[in-house]
Amino acid sequence: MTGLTFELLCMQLLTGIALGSIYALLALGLCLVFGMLNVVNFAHGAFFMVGAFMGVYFLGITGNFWFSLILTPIATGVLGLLTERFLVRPLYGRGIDYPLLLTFGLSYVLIEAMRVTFGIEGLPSVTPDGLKGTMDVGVGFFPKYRLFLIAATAVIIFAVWFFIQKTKYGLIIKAGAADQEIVKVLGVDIAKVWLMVFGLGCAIAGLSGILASPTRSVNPEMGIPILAESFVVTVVGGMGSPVGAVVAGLLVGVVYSMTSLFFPDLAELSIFVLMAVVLLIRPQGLFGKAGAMG
Amino acid sequence: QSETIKIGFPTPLTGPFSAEAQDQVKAAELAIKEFNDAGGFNGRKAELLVRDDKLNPGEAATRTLELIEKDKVNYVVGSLSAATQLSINAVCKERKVLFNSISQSDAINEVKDWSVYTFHEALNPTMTAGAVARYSIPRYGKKIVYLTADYAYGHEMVRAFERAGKEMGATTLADIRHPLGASDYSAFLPRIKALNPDILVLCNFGRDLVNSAKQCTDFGLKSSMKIVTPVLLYTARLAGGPEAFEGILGGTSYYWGLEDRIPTAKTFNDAFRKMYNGQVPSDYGALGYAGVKTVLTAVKNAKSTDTMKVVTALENLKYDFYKGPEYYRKCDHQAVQTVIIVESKSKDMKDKYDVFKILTIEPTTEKNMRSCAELGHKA
Amino acid sequence: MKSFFQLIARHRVLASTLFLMIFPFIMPYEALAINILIFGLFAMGFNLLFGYMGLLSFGHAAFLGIGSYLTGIGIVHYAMPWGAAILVGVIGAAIGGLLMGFLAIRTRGIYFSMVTLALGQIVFYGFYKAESLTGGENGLRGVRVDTFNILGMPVDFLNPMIKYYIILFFVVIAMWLISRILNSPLGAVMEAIRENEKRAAACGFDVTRTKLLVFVLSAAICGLAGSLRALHLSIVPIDSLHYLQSGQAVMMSILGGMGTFFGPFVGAAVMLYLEDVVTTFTKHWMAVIGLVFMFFVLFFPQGIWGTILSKLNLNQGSKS
Amino acid sequence: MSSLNQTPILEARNVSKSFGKFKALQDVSTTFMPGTLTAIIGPNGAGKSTFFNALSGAFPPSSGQILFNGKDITGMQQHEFARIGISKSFQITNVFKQLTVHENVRVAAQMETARYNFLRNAQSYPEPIELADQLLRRVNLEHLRNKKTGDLAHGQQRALEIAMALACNPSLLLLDEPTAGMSPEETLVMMDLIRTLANERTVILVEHKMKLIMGLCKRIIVLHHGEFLAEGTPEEIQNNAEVRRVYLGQG
Amino acid sequence: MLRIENLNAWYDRSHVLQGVSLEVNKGEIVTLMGRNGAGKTTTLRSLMGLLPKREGKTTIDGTSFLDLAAHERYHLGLAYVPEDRRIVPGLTVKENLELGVISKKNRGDMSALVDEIAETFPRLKERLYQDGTSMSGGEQQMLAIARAMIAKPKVILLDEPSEGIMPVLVEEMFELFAKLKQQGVTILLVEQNVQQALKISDRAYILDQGQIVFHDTAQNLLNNDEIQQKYCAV
Ligand SMILES: Nc1ncnc2c1ncn2[C@@H]1O[C@H](COP(=O)(O)OP(=O)(O)OP(=O)(O)O)[C@@H](O)[C@H]1O
Ligand SMILES: Nc1ncnc2c1ncn2[C@@H]1O[C@H](COP(=O)(O)OP(=O)(O)OP(=O)(O)O)[C@@H](O)[C@H]1O
Ligand SMILES: CC(C)C[C@H](N)C(=O)O
Ligand SMILES: [Mg+2]
Ligand SMILES: [Mg+2]
Repeated sequence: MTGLTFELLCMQLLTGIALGSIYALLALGLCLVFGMLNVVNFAHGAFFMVGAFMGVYFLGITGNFWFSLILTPIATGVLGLLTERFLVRPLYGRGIDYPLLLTFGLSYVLIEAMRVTFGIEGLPSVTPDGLKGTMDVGVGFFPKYRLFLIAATAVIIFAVWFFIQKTKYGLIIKAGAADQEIVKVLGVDIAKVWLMVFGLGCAIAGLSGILASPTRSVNPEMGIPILAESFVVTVVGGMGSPVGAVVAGLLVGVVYSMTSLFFPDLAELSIFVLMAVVLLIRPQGLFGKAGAMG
Repeated sequence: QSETIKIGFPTPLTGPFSAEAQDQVKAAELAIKEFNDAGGFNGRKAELLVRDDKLNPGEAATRTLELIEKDKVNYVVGSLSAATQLSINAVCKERKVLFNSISQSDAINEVKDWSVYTFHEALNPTMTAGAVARYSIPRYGKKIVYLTADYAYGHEMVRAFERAGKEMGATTLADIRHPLGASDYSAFLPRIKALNPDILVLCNFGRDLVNSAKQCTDFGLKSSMKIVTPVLLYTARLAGGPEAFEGILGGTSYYWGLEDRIPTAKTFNDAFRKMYNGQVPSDYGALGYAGVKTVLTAVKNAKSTDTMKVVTALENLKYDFYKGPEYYRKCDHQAVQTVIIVESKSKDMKDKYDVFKILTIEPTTEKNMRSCAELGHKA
Repeated sequence: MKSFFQLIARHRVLASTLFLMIFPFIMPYEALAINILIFGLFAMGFNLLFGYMGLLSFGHAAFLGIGSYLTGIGIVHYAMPWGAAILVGVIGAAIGGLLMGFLAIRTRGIYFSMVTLALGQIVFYGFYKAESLTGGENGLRGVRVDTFNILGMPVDFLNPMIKYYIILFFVVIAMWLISRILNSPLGAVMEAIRENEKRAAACGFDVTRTKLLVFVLSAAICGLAGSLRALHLSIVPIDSLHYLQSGQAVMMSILGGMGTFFGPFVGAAVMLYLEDVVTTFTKHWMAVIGLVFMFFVLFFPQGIWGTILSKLNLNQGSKS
Repeated sequence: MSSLNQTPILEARNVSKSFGKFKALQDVSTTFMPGTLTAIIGPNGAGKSTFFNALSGAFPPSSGQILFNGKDITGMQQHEFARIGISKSFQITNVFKQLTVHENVRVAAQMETARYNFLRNAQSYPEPIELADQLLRRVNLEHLRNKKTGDLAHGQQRALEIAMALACNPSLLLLDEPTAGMSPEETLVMMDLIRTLANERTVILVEHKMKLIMGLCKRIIVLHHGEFLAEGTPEEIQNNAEVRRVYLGQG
Repeated sequence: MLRIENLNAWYDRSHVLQGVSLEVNKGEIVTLMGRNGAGKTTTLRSLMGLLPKREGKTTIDGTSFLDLAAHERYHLGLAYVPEDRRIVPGLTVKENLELGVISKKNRGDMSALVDEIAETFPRLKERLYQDGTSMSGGEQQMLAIARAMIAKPKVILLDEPSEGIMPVLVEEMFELFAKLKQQGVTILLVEQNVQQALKISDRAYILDQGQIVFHDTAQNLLNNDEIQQKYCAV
């Protein structure tokens, strides 16, 4: 390839990281819910989409991106709580397939709900003032908003990591994921924990939605392709491993970006190839524990 | 006999092109209404049987089979993607049912897919992309980069743009193919920037176009190159917003703003506004109108609903329904028509519908199309 | 009443066949009935692996697609007779299953699903890129079979009713095969492995080989469904290979009742019929379908067929 | 021991097994003669189950060899062990919970006759069915024949575990704490069963119930910290000071 | 302290416990014995609130708890050691221990608690950072008991704690139970190791087919030849 320069490579890497941030965030929420509840949330992409719509909508009302950044995860989080309480809860103990089908159905309903509420074309989204335009990062000009995206993701990921590793809830979550009965017997109201985890997962999905919205078109179907991609990320990282989700998110972002540079038309395929290769070498994903999740 | 004339209308009411598709249905209903209000054909009214093909060729084929086998439709009009129109065409061809396609594709003109029952009311990439090339290369420069959706329709646009560009001495720096339906294009942009072309051609469509245009804007590409796109959709522009599309120019088959220059456009728009309280038709919507209207007009001209007679009547039809004079070329049944070059506005907009500035209208000419021989047809 | 159902359960292939003979008369149009046949078969083939071996594959669209494309390519590019074309499709799918299975069965659980998804996508791109053979995104057109020669007798394949019964013939053969497999010793081993791999190995069963064998059988059946679909639609859309298509098989199996013989078929029928009907009168069909799914999951956890069976107390050993 | 000129049915040569840095088994060598009944005892975590797992093919040893009838079988896969006639019951119950009791044993029993045939009806093979019924009678589970295994009480599952291990008609049977969780009454029944089994085939068992072992076997092997500690007749073992200290206690 | 009156319990449609009544006084060790499938585990599980359908009356210190959820019963001071141990896979020994007190408001210093436990089970302290489920069967049993005791419950329900434990340790364990008893802990013990269990118990019940068929003091039971013959041989 001609014109391959160091600057270009660096830009490409940075682009990959920005892209990977969204993947990492989405995968984090997905993996939290899967790891704890053993629920493959097929509506995760839909929550992402709802988050994007809410984000644009709240932005419209409040006129302030930052308010909207706070309101949106609350809204999708509450939606998540309701979902867990009334739809997912009756299914616990029935294996992995039923919640999958249920959340699949839910995703259809959410998509349709947004279509009816906001129209089928979707909403135009705008980059918040202050974060418009590009910035010189030494190797070239990079959109300010994407730099913000990287930073915001880092903060969120740190917060979640802290929650899981450094608080007792992390241990409860891990134990509850493996054996709910014993956790109950040890005095934990596991139902409440599940509720919170599901809500948290959906809040993070919504947050990724609003964070991603200025970079792409906001439309009812936007959650569908990204869902597949976040599954890939979760699996490459190792199901149920938050660290894995983050590392794999960035990895997938960078692989996508680098493939785009050299073999652009294979970019999409590259992440699936990456996943196949990782799993064939390490069947439990990069950070998954061998033997866990039979 | 007072049996209704049934027109099957498969189109993707749901999915990424649903906005365009629903507009197509509205406009097609207008054509039906006009036909019926005018007394129909020998007292026979027309009826539109709309089916959601979900933008899925398999579904489209099944739905078309349903329309033909169960509903016994007389003709089929519709579709909104190359793949579905080709699948509908394949089914219609096999069952010898007339199909007027209202979505862009080059393949459908070629002899392999074409049949005498195939009509193509929409533009095709050769015409649209060619027109955009002819407009922009002399004005903005000869070094071209393409960002192309990696599928037949994307490739066809590139081919047409290059073909027109070659005559003007344009060179291709790169043709970067992105996966269809990608939501992030940022990974392609640093390289495009480094290539520093005069023109960046976005050979994609719908949401891919919205996303790529938006991200090009974010990455500051517009400051160093002109961004053009063969198909600049009215609906995509509405969904993407003025910021993302600012300064982007492209081709289209119709824009309601034509009404200042073309009387039939005014008549059409007014009828549409009246029926749908003040809304204006979109480009693809308008095609729904034209697609149905030509077929029904041909029925009247042929004085028969017999398929072969209607085919002949269509071949001989010269019409001006909404955008100036048109006719179907004999060899491939391609509608010969104008291409409108528009640029997206970001200021001085009168209302929310006022999104484009018409730069020029490329007149109807067969010269700009691929020749019948090239397509494999005899005459 | 109950003994009547037990009779049906005992002769499940015969019963299904009789039912499917009259099926087109209760469907709104034949193309839909044929679609249901084809997807019912697809889901049944998938269920062999999912319901009976506990392996949730998200890559089965690959076999549907390989079957379709090879049959289509055989007819379009090599002017094969239909019989040969179907054979090529089925064998191709089986070989595809062998390769994919060989790689995928090293992983377990959700990882297995994801590897199959990834491998399925690789197959997708392979066919997508081989544009000259497959037509790429535009799909393969012109898979035309106007007349079928059955024992020297030409029949009009364009006649929807005739087409239905010809396709039914193949579906019945496949159903018979599936039924045999499930009743056989291999069927018992499959369930044992689903329950407890470690124990099954300790009982002397080669877990890897069994999984692979079933994977291949399942792929071949899905390939047959694909071949038939190519003949039915006369086109091969690229979506046949897409993972969303694999997802459909999953949904159909669960909706109908995974691990039951006829459940996936019921799932396919309900889903396609519903989609067809609902789409015709509202463009908000997705919401309706979504709600129906949720309803069934919440209130009919064993799937439609599974629930019927357990209401009738017929599902001992989940064999119907 | 008495039959000096016979080849041992099973021989372990310097078998070791490590998990990471931890050495669960170190250089264990011993032989088992055909038709004998041997018990392995040792403190919790001594490596008994690990030794069993290596002998039955659940995982290969880290180093060392295992010979079966004089043939090296180290590194063979689990299912091959079962086919050549080595069968094991699990310490932690490990059955097919969704299948019925009878199906559990039948599946295990079909290994010999009808492994992968996929075109004949399973009901057309009478042998596995009959064998399964016979084994269920032997372990007193015939009244639960058609119950779902997951619904059985713990002790009943333990009995099923043994029946399944017997189903593939092994010449060498490894029983990992067969009577754990059984009531005294049932333990007695199980003891009788093991005694008759030992007449037909070679049996090695791990047990913590000393009284049971004493009355049952002639030879006992003691493992401790993954190593061979002692070997001998029940009396010898009971009087071994070291064994008393680490394992038996004074009682 | 713990009182059960006419307890009935079901798995799906099968009526497993059919009117069980028993009582454990403060500071007592009571053994519940019976053949396999008699319903011993079921009794403990319904006491812990793990059975979907149950009827009757259960009280602890006079507080009725039949309608409480499992986790609420823990906070009433009930602790349970299940028969299959239920060590949480993927967690280390230490984390498994920590789970024992995780839901307590003021759970105190973990390392002090661990040290306390280590006095009884030194093996656990050696293996604090090993994955709990990779330990040997006996080690897992110790861990399960330790995990239940770490919360200092009022009543411990033990389901066959000696299963798979080596003889020396079994003795020690029973001594430990005796010691706990002296500290005022109340124990309901399900055991197959009847001889030893009875030695430390105050009273015992015999359960058969979901009903209490016999009840006496441990001493009397040890001396009752008929019962000995029937339930306590080996
Ligand atoms: N997969 C593993 N990873 C790490 N350590 C292990 C693993 N499996 C076993 N061990 C360790 O190896 C030692 C021996 O375990 P093994 O199960 O063989 O003991 P055992 O003699 O059967 O004891 P018990 O009588 O309690 O069943 C134990 O200390 C155990 O913790
Ligand atoms: N999950 C279940 N579903 C249905 N029935 C069950 C279930 N668990 C146990 N049972 C039945 O309930 C009865 C009592 O079982 P339980 O486990 O309480 O016995 P147990 O006295 O603890 O026996 P063991 O000494 O073998 O542990 C048994 O007949 C058993 O088959
Ligand atoms: C409406 C058309 C411009 C769409 C295009 N033919 C496609 O296949 O996507
Ligand atoms: Mg052991
Ligand atoms: Mg029990």
